[in-house]
Amino acid sequence: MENSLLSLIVWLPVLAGGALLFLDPARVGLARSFALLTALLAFALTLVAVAGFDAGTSAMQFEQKVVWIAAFDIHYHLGVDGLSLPLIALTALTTLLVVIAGFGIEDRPGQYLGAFLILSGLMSGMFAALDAMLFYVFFEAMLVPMFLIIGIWGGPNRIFATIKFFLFTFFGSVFMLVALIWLYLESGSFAVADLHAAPLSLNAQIWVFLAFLIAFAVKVPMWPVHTWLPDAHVEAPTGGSVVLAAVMLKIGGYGLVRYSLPIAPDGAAALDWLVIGLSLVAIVYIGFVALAQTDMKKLIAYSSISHMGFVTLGLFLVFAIVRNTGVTDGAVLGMSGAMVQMISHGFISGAMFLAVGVLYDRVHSREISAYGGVANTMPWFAMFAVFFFMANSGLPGTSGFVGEFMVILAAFKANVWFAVAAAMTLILGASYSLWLVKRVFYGEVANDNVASLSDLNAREWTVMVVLALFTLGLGLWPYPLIEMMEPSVAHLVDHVTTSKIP
Amino acid sequence: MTAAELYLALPEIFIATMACVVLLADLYVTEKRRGLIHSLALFALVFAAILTGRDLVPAGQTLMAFSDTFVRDRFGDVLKLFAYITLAGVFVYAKHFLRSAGLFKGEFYALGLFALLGVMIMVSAGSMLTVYLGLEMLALTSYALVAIDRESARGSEAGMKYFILGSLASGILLYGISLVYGATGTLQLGAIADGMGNGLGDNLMLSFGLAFIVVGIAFKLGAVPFHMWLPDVYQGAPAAVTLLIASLPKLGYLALAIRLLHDGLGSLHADWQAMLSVLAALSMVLGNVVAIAQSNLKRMLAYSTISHVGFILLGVLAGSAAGFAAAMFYTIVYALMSAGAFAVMILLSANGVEAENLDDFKGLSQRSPWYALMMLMILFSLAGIPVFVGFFAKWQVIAAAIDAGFLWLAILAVITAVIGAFYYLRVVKLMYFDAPENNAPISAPTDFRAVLTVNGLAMLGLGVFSGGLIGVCVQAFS
Amino acid sequence: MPIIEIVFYLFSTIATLAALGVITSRNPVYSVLLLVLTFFSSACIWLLMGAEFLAITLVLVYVGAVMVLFLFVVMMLDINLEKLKAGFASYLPVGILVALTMAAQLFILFWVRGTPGPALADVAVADESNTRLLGEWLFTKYLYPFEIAGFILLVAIVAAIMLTHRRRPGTRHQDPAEQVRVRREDRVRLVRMDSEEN
Amino acid sequence: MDIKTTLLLIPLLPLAGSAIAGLLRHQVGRSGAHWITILAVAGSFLLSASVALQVFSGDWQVLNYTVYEWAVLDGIRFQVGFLIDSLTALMMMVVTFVSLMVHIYTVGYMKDDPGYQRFFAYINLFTFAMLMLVMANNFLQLFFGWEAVGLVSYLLIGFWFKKESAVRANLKAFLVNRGGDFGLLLGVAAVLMYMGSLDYAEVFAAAPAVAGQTMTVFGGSEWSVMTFICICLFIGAMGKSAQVPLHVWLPDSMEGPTPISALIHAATMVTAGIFMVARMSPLYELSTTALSFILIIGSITALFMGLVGIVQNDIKRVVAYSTLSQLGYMTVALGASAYSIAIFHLMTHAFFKALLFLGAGSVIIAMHHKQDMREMGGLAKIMPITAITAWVGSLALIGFPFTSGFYSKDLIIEATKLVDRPGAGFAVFAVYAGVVITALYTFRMLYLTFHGKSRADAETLSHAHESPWVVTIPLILLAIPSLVIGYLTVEPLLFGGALTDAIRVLPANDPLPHLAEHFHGPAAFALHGFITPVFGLAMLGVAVATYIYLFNPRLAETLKSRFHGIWTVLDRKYGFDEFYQKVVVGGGLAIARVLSQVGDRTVIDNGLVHGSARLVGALSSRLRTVQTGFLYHYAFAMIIGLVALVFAFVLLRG
Amino acid sequence: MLTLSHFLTLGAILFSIGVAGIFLNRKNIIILLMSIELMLLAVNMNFIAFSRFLDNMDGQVFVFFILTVAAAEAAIGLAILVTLFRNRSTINVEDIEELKG
Repeated sequence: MENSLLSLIVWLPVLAGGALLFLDPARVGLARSFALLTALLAFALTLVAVAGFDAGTSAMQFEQKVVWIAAFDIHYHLGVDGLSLPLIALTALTTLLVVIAGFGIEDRPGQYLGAFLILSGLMSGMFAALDAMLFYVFFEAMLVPMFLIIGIWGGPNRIFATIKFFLFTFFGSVFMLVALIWLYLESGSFAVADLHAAPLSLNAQIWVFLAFLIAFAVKVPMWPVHTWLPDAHVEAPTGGSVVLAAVMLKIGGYGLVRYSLPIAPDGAAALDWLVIGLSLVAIVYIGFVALAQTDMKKLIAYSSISHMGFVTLGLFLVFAIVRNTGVTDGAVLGMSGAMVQMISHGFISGAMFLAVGVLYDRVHSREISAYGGVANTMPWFAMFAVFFFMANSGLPGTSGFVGEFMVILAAFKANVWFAVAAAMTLILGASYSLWLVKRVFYGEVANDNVASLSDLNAREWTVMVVLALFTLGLGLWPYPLIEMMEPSVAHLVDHVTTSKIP
Repeated sequence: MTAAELYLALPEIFIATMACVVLLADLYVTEKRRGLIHSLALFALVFAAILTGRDLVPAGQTLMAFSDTFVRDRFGDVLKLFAYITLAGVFVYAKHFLRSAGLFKGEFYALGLFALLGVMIMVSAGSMLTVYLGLEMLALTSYALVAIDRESARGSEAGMKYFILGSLASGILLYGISLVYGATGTLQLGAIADGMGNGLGDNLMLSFGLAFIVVGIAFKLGAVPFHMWLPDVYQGAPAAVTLLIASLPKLGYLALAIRLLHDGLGSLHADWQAMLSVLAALSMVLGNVVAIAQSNLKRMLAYSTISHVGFILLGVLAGSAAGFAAAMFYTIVYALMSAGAFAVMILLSANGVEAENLDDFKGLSQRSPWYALMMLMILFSLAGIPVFVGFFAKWQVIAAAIDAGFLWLAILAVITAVIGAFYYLRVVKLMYFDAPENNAPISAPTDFRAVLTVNGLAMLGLGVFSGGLIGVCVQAFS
Repeated sequence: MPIIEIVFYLFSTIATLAALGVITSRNPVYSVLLLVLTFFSSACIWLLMGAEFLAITLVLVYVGAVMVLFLFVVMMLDINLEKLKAGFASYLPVGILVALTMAAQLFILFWVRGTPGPALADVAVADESNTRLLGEWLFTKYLYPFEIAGFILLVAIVAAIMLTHRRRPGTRHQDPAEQVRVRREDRVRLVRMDSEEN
Repeated sequence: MDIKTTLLLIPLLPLAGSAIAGLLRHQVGRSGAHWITILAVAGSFLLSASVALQVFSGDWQVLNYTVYEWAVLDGIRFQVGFLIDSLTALMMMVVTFVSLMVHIYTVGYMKDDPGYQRFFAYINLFTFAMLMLVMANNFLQLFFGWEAVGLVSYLLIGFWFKKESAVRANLKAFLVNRGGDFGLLLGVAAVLMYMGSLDYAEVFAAAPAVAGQTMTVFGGSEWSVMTFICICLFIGAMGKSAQVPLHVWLPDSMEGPTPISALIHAATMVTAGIFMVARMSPLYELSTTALSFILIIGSITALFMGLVGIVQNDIKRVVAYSTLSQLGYMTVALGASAYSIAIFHLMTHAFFKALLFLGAGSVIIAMHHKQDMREMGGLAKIMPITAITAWVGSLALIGFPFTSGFYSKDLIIEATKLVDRPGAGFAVFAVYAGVVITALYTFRMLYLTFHGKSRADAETLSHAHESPWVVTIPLILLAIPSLVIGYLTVEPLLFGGALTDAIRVLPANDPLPHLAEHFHGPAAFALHGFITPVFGLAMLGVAVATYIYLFNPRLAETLKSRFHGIWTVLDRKYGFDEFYQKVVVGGGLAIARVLSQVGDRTVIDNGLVHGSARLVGALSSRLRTVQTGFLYHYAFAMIIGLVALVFAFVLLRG
Repeated sequence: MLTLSHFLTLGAILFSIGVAGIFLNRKNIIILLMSIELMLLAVNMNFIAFSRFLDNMDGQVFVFFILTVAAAEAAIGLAILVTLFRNRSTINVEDIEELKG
C-alpha cells in the first residue's frame, strides 16, 4: 500500500514553509512567489487526488502505511475517503487564497506565508491520518503555527487571545489523548480501523465519547466552550481568521465523524440528546448573540459558531431519526448535509473574513460603526460582500443553503421541534448578516475614511471571484460533492447504527 | 576478583582515572590554556562512551561482578551512554559561562567527572551499599559544585541548604536501608528480591524500611513534599552548575529508584506504587501550579522539574517493563530538554551576569531568530506538544499509568500538563511577541552554538523519529 | 538485673540526654562536647554488641578527628553567641509532636506490631575476632565499595580545598605549574662584564 | 426548436441579460444595458407566448421533466425541473408580459439614474427568478425561486441604498419574508417526511394516503399531517403575498423605484403565494381546517387593509394598500376552493394594478418625485393619457362591469357565498364591505390626483407635463388588457376548464359548477352585474368619494376630526408596525444583548473560563508562599511527609 | 533481658532527636551538622544491632563505610559553612533565607 501522493500533499507545504522561515527577510518577492508556487502545487496535487478518487466506494484510498513507532505498533498511515478528501481540498484551496491575500503583509512576510504553509500541511495530514496517534500529533502540532500567527501578526490584544486559544484547545484535546491511550490498551492498536472495530461496553463508550467530545466540541466550537473563538478571530490577522474559520473549525466536525461516532456509536446514541441540545442552543442562542455584536469579525465569528451548530446537529440526527421513525432514512441526508455545511462554511466564512480584511486593510477598524455607505465608494466590493452575506444567511443557489436545507429536512424526521429551532436560522442568520450589510455598506457615506476608500485591487478580485464561484457552484450543483461523500456517509450510518457492545 | 570483573567495570575505572588526571593536569596549565582541561574531559567522555558502547550488554542479560556489588545490564549501559552525552553537552555549555563568570577552574571538570562516576556507580549498583556510596559520591560533588562560586552569597546559601537537607535525606534513606537489612539479613539487592537471607524482621519492618527509602529517593528526585531544596538550589547555583545538577543526576536517581524499588523491593510493589502515586500527583500539581507565579527562569524551570519528576514517577510506579522504559525515555529526554533550556539562558547571560529573569528573553526572536527557534522547540517539548519529543515521553508514562490502573492519575496529569503549558507559552510569548529590551549582540563560541543547535533540533528529530529511542528504552527492559 | 543491662541502660540514658543537650544547648562548644559524650556512650553500647573495632573507630575517628574539626570551625568562625537567639521554632509544640510521632511509629514497629526479637544472650556469635572479619570482608567481598569510598574521600578533599582555600594577596605560596614551566632565562641573567684593562 | 430548449431559454435569456448588464455594466453602457435586457425579456415573452398557445390549444399533455439533478442521496432526488401546464403557461405569460412593459417603462422612468444598468440587471434577474418559481416541478426549485425573488426584491427596494428609509424597508421586507419562508421550509420538510419526495407529481400522488395521518406537535396534541403541511406552506404564502399579519413589508417596499412596485409588488412576486397555494390545491383540498384558516386570513386582509387605503396620502401607498386588499380577495378565493378564480383575479389584477402603479409613476415623474396627493390635483388636463389609463385601471379595480376586474372580483364574491366552512360568514361580509371601500379609496385617489383644482406649487406645475412615450406606451398596452382580458378569458379559463389539468378540487368543494349554472356568457354576466348588490355597493363608494373629494373637500377634514379615533387607528395601520418594531425587533435585540453580555461574556467567559484561570493564578501565588526559604521549614515538610507516608501506607495497610 | 528491640529503640530515639534537631533548631548551622551526625549514629546503631543479632558482618561493614562517608560529608559541610560565613558573616539559620518563593 505505497502511494505517496498524500504524503506529498502533507509534507510539500510543510517543508516549503520551513524553508521560508529562514529565507533572508529582504527577499520579499522571492518569498511570495515561492509560497504562491507551493500553494498552487499543493492545490494541484489535491485536484489530482480528487480526479483519481473513486466515488463508488467507502474504502480508504491513496493509502500509505509505514511503521513509525514499532514498540507501540504505531504507523505512519495516510489515506482518504469521501469524508476527508473534500476537506483536504478545502484546506489546499483556503491556503492558496490566504497566500494570495497574504501578499499585503509587510511584517516578516516570508515567515507569515511559511507559517501558513506549514499549518496547511499539518491540517491536511490531520485529515488524512489513519492512525489515531498520528492524527493526534497533527491535531496538536497545528496549534503551534496558529499560536504564532495570531501572536505575531495579530491585533492589539493578540497575546491574550492566542494564549487563550492555545490553552483552550489544548485543554480539550488532552482528554482525547487519555481516551486514545485507554483505547490502545483495550484494543492493542492505534489504527483507526481497529478502533472502529473494537467492541466496547456501553459505559466505556460513554466515557470515551465524552472525552472525544470535549476535544472536538472545543474545536468546532460548540456552546458553551466557544468563547475562545471570538477572541481568536478578532485578534487574528485576516489570513489567520480565514484558516481558523474555513478549516480549523472543520477539524472538530471531522473528528466527530471519524472518531467519536464510529468508535463509540452506542455512547453517541446514549448522549445524542446532549450534542443535539448544544447544537440547537448554538444555532439559536449564538444567533442572537451575533445580533448584538458591534465588531464585524466578532459577528462573523459568532455566525460561524451558529452555522457549525448545523454540522453537529446533522451528524447526530441519525440516532434520533432511528428512534423516531425506526428506520435510518434521512440519516444520510442529515450527515451529508453536515459535511456539505462544513465545506460551504469554509468558502463563505473565509470569504467574509477576507471581506472584513479588505476593509480593515484600508480603514484599520473592525467596528461596524466605523463604516457606512461603503457601497458608494466600493460598488464591486459591495456586490461581493452582499453576495457572501446573503450566502451566509442561507440563500438558495448558494452553498450556504445546501447544508442547512438538508439538515433541516433531516431534523424534521427526528423531531419537529429540532426542525423548528434549526429553521430559526433563516430569520436570525438573515437578521445579523443583512443588518451588518445595511449598517456597513448602505446609507450615505459615513465618514472621510469611507469616502477615501478605493475599490478592490486585482489581488482581492481574484480571491473574491474564486470564492464566489465555488460558493455559487456548490449551491447550484452540489451533486458531485455529495456523490463523493455518499458511500462513506452511508457506510458510517450503517456502522453507527449497529451496536458495538460485546 | 578476576580480570573479567575489572573489565566489566572498565568505564567506571576509566572515568575515575581521568578525573584524577584532570585534577593533576589542572595544576600544570596556566589560566589561558585551561581549554586543555576542557578538551581532556570531553575526550574522557568520548572514550568512555566507546568503552561502554563497544560491548553493550545484550538486552535481557545481567552480568555481576565484585561479589555481586556491581551489576551491568543493558538498562545501565544505555543510561551511562546518555549520561556521557549529557555531561559532554553540559561541559560545552558550561565552558562559555564559566569563562565569562571567572569560574573556569579545573575542579569543575574534575567534580563533574566524579559526579558522573557517582551516577555510574549508582546505575550499576548490585548492593544497597554500592547504591549508597554512589549516591553519596554524586551528592557530595553536587554540594561542592553548588557552592563553587566562593564569592557568591547565594551560591553558598544554596550549597548549605542543599547539604543539610541532602544529608537529612540520606540519613533517612540509610535508616530505611538499615531496616531492610535487618528485615532481610542481606544487602544484596538480588538476594533481597529473592527473599534469601534469613532476616529478623517481619514484613512490617520491610515496609517501614521501604517508606524511608522512598522518602530518600523522592528527595533526590525532588518530588513533593521533599522538593523544597530544589528551587533554592537551582536559583542559587551558578548557571553552569544548575545546568549540571538539573540534567545529569536525574539519570542516576532514576537508576536509584529502579534498582532499589524494583531490583530490590519488587515484592513490595503494591506498597511503593501507592506511595509514589501520591507523590506523583502532588509533584505534578504543585510543580506546574507554582511555576506560573515565578518570574525567575531558574526557579520556573526548577518547578517545572518538580512537575516532570511527577511524570517520571508515573512511569516508575507502573512497575512494568513498559513503565520503566517510559520513565527512562522521559528522564533521558528531560535531561536533554533542561540542558537545552539552561543553555539558552547561558547564551543570553552576557559577561557573567546571569540572564535568569524571564524578561531577558524579550524579543529574542528579533535578536537571534535561530536560537529563539531552538528555545521554542525546547519549550514546546517541555510543554509536551506533539510532534516534539516531550510529547512522546508524556504519553508513554501516561499510558503506563493507565495500564497500571491509575486512570485518575493520568487525567490529573494531562490537566496539569495544560496548566503547565501556560508558563512555557509565556516564555514563547516573551521571545516572539514582545520587543527586545536590550539589543546587545548574542555571542557564543562555535562549539556552543553547534551543540545548542543539535540539542534544539533533537527535540524535533527525536519526536518525528521517536521510534528509535523508544525502541532502545523498551529493549533495555526486555 | 544482670550487669550487662545496667550498663546498657546507663549508657543509653547518657547518650539520649547528651543528644538532647546537643540540639538544645546555646553554646555550640557545649554541643560539640555533648556530641562527643553521645558518641562515647554509644561506643560503649557497641562494645556490648561485640563490635569492638567500630567502637574504637568511632571514638578515634570521630572524637579524635571529626569532632576536633567541628571544634576548630566553631572556634575559627568567631560567632558572637548573643546574636544567636536561643529560641526554638515558634511551632515548637507541633515540632515536638511530629518528632514524637515518628518515634512512636518506630516504637510501634519494634514493640507493638513487631516482636522484641531474641535476647542478646541467646544469639550465638562466631567466636572470631570481629576486627579480623571486618578486615577480611573489606578487602574481598567489599573491595569495590572500598575503592569507591576512597574516591569519596578524594572528592571531599578536593571539594574542601576548592571551597575554603583562598589566596590572600601577599601570602607566599608555591605554584608548581610555574616551577615546572620555569626557563633558564627567567632565572639567570648573563651579564657581560668587560675585564678591566690594565 | 424543440420544446425543451424553448422552455430552457425562457428563464435563461433574462438571466444572461442580467449577467451582461450587471457585470459588464461599463462595457455595455446605458443604452446597451436596456437594449440587451429588453430584448431578453421580449424574447422570453414571445417564447412563453408560443408555449402558452400550444398549452391552451387544447391537445396538450402536461409536460413534467427534469432539467438536471441537483443531488441524489438517501433515496431522495433533488432536482431542477419544469412542470408545464396551463397554470404555468398562464403565469409565464403574465410575468413576462408585465415584466416587458416594466422594462420599457423603466427606460423613461430611470432616465437620469446613475444606477441605470444595475436596475435593468436586477429586473431581468427578477424575471428569471420568477420564471423559475412558476415553472418549478418540485419544492426545492420552488423554494429557490421563492427566495430568489425575495433577494431581488430586497435589492430593488434598497436600490437607492443611500436613502435610509429604503434600506430600512428592504431589510424589513427580507426579514418579514424570511418569517414566511420559515413556515414554508417546515412545510417542505414535512412534505418530504410524510410523502418521501419533493416532486410535485409524486407528492400529489402520495397525498391522499397521508390525509388520514396525524402527528404530535405541541406536547401531546395530535395534528392532521395535511393541515400541518398546508398551514406551514401557507405561512410562506402569507409572507410573499403580504397577508395579515406578515403584510407590513409591502407598503414600505414602495420606497423602491415605481417600476418595481408595479412589477414585483403588484403584478408578480406578491402573487407567488396565491400561485403556490393554487399549485398545491391537491394538498389543500385535503384539509378543511387549513382552507378556513386561509379564508379568514384572506378576508381580514381584504377588509382591513382596504380601510387603511382610505387614509393614505402617498399615491403609491394607496395603490399598495389596494394591492394588499386585492391579494386578500385572491386569498379568500383560495380559501373558498375557487383556486382558478383566484388565479383569474391574479391575472386581471396583474394588468390593472401594474397599470395603476405605472400611472402613479407617470404622475410622480411629472411631479418631480413628489408622491403626496395633497400636493396634486387637476393633473388630468396636463397629462391626459395618464389620466385616462388611470381611470381604466381604477374602474377595473372597483370591478365596474365589463372591465377585467369585474369578472374576477364578482366571481370571487359569488364563490365565497357558496362556501360553508368556518369563517365563511365573515368572509362574505368582508368581500362585500371590501367593494365599498375599494371604490372609496380608488376614486379618492383619482379625484385628488387628476381632478379638482391643483394644490401643487407653481414651480412644480410649470414643469409638469405628460410623460414620454416610453412611459405612456406601456400604460396603453396595459390598459387594453385591463379592460378586455376578463371579458375574453373568463369563459375558457374558468368554465372551459382550461386550468383543470393543474388545479384539482374535490367535487364537493368546487364552486365553479354552481357558478356555471348562473353563467351565460361574459356579456350576459356583465349586464347582470349592473343589478347586483355588489354594483350598488361599488357605486355607493364612488358616490361618497365623489361627494367628499370632488365637491366638498373640507368635509374630509371635518370627518377626520369627527372620527378622529378611527382615523388614527387607520392612520397607524392598526399599530402593526409599532408592534413589530417594539416587540419583535426591540425584544429580539434585547434578548440578543442579554445573551451576549450576561450569558456569553459574563457567565461563560469571565465566569467559567477566566474564572478557572484566575483560580489557578491565585492558588499559585498562595502556594509559593509555602516556600519560605527557612531550612527548618523545608526539613519539617520532609519529616511530615515521612510520617504521613509511614502512617498512611505502612501502619494503616500493614 | 536485652533484646534486639532495645537497641533499635535506642537508635530510634537518637534518630528522632537528630531529626528534631534539624527542624526545631533556629540557632547556628553547626548544630544542624551535629544533628546529622546524630542521625548517622542512630543508623549505625541499627546496623550494628542487626549485624549482631543476625550474626552477619555486612552490617558492620556498612557502618564502616558510613563512618567514612560521614567524615567526608562533615568535611564538605564545614567547608561550605565556612564559605557561607565568609559571605554572610553569619551562620544563623534564620538569616539564611534569601532564596525563597
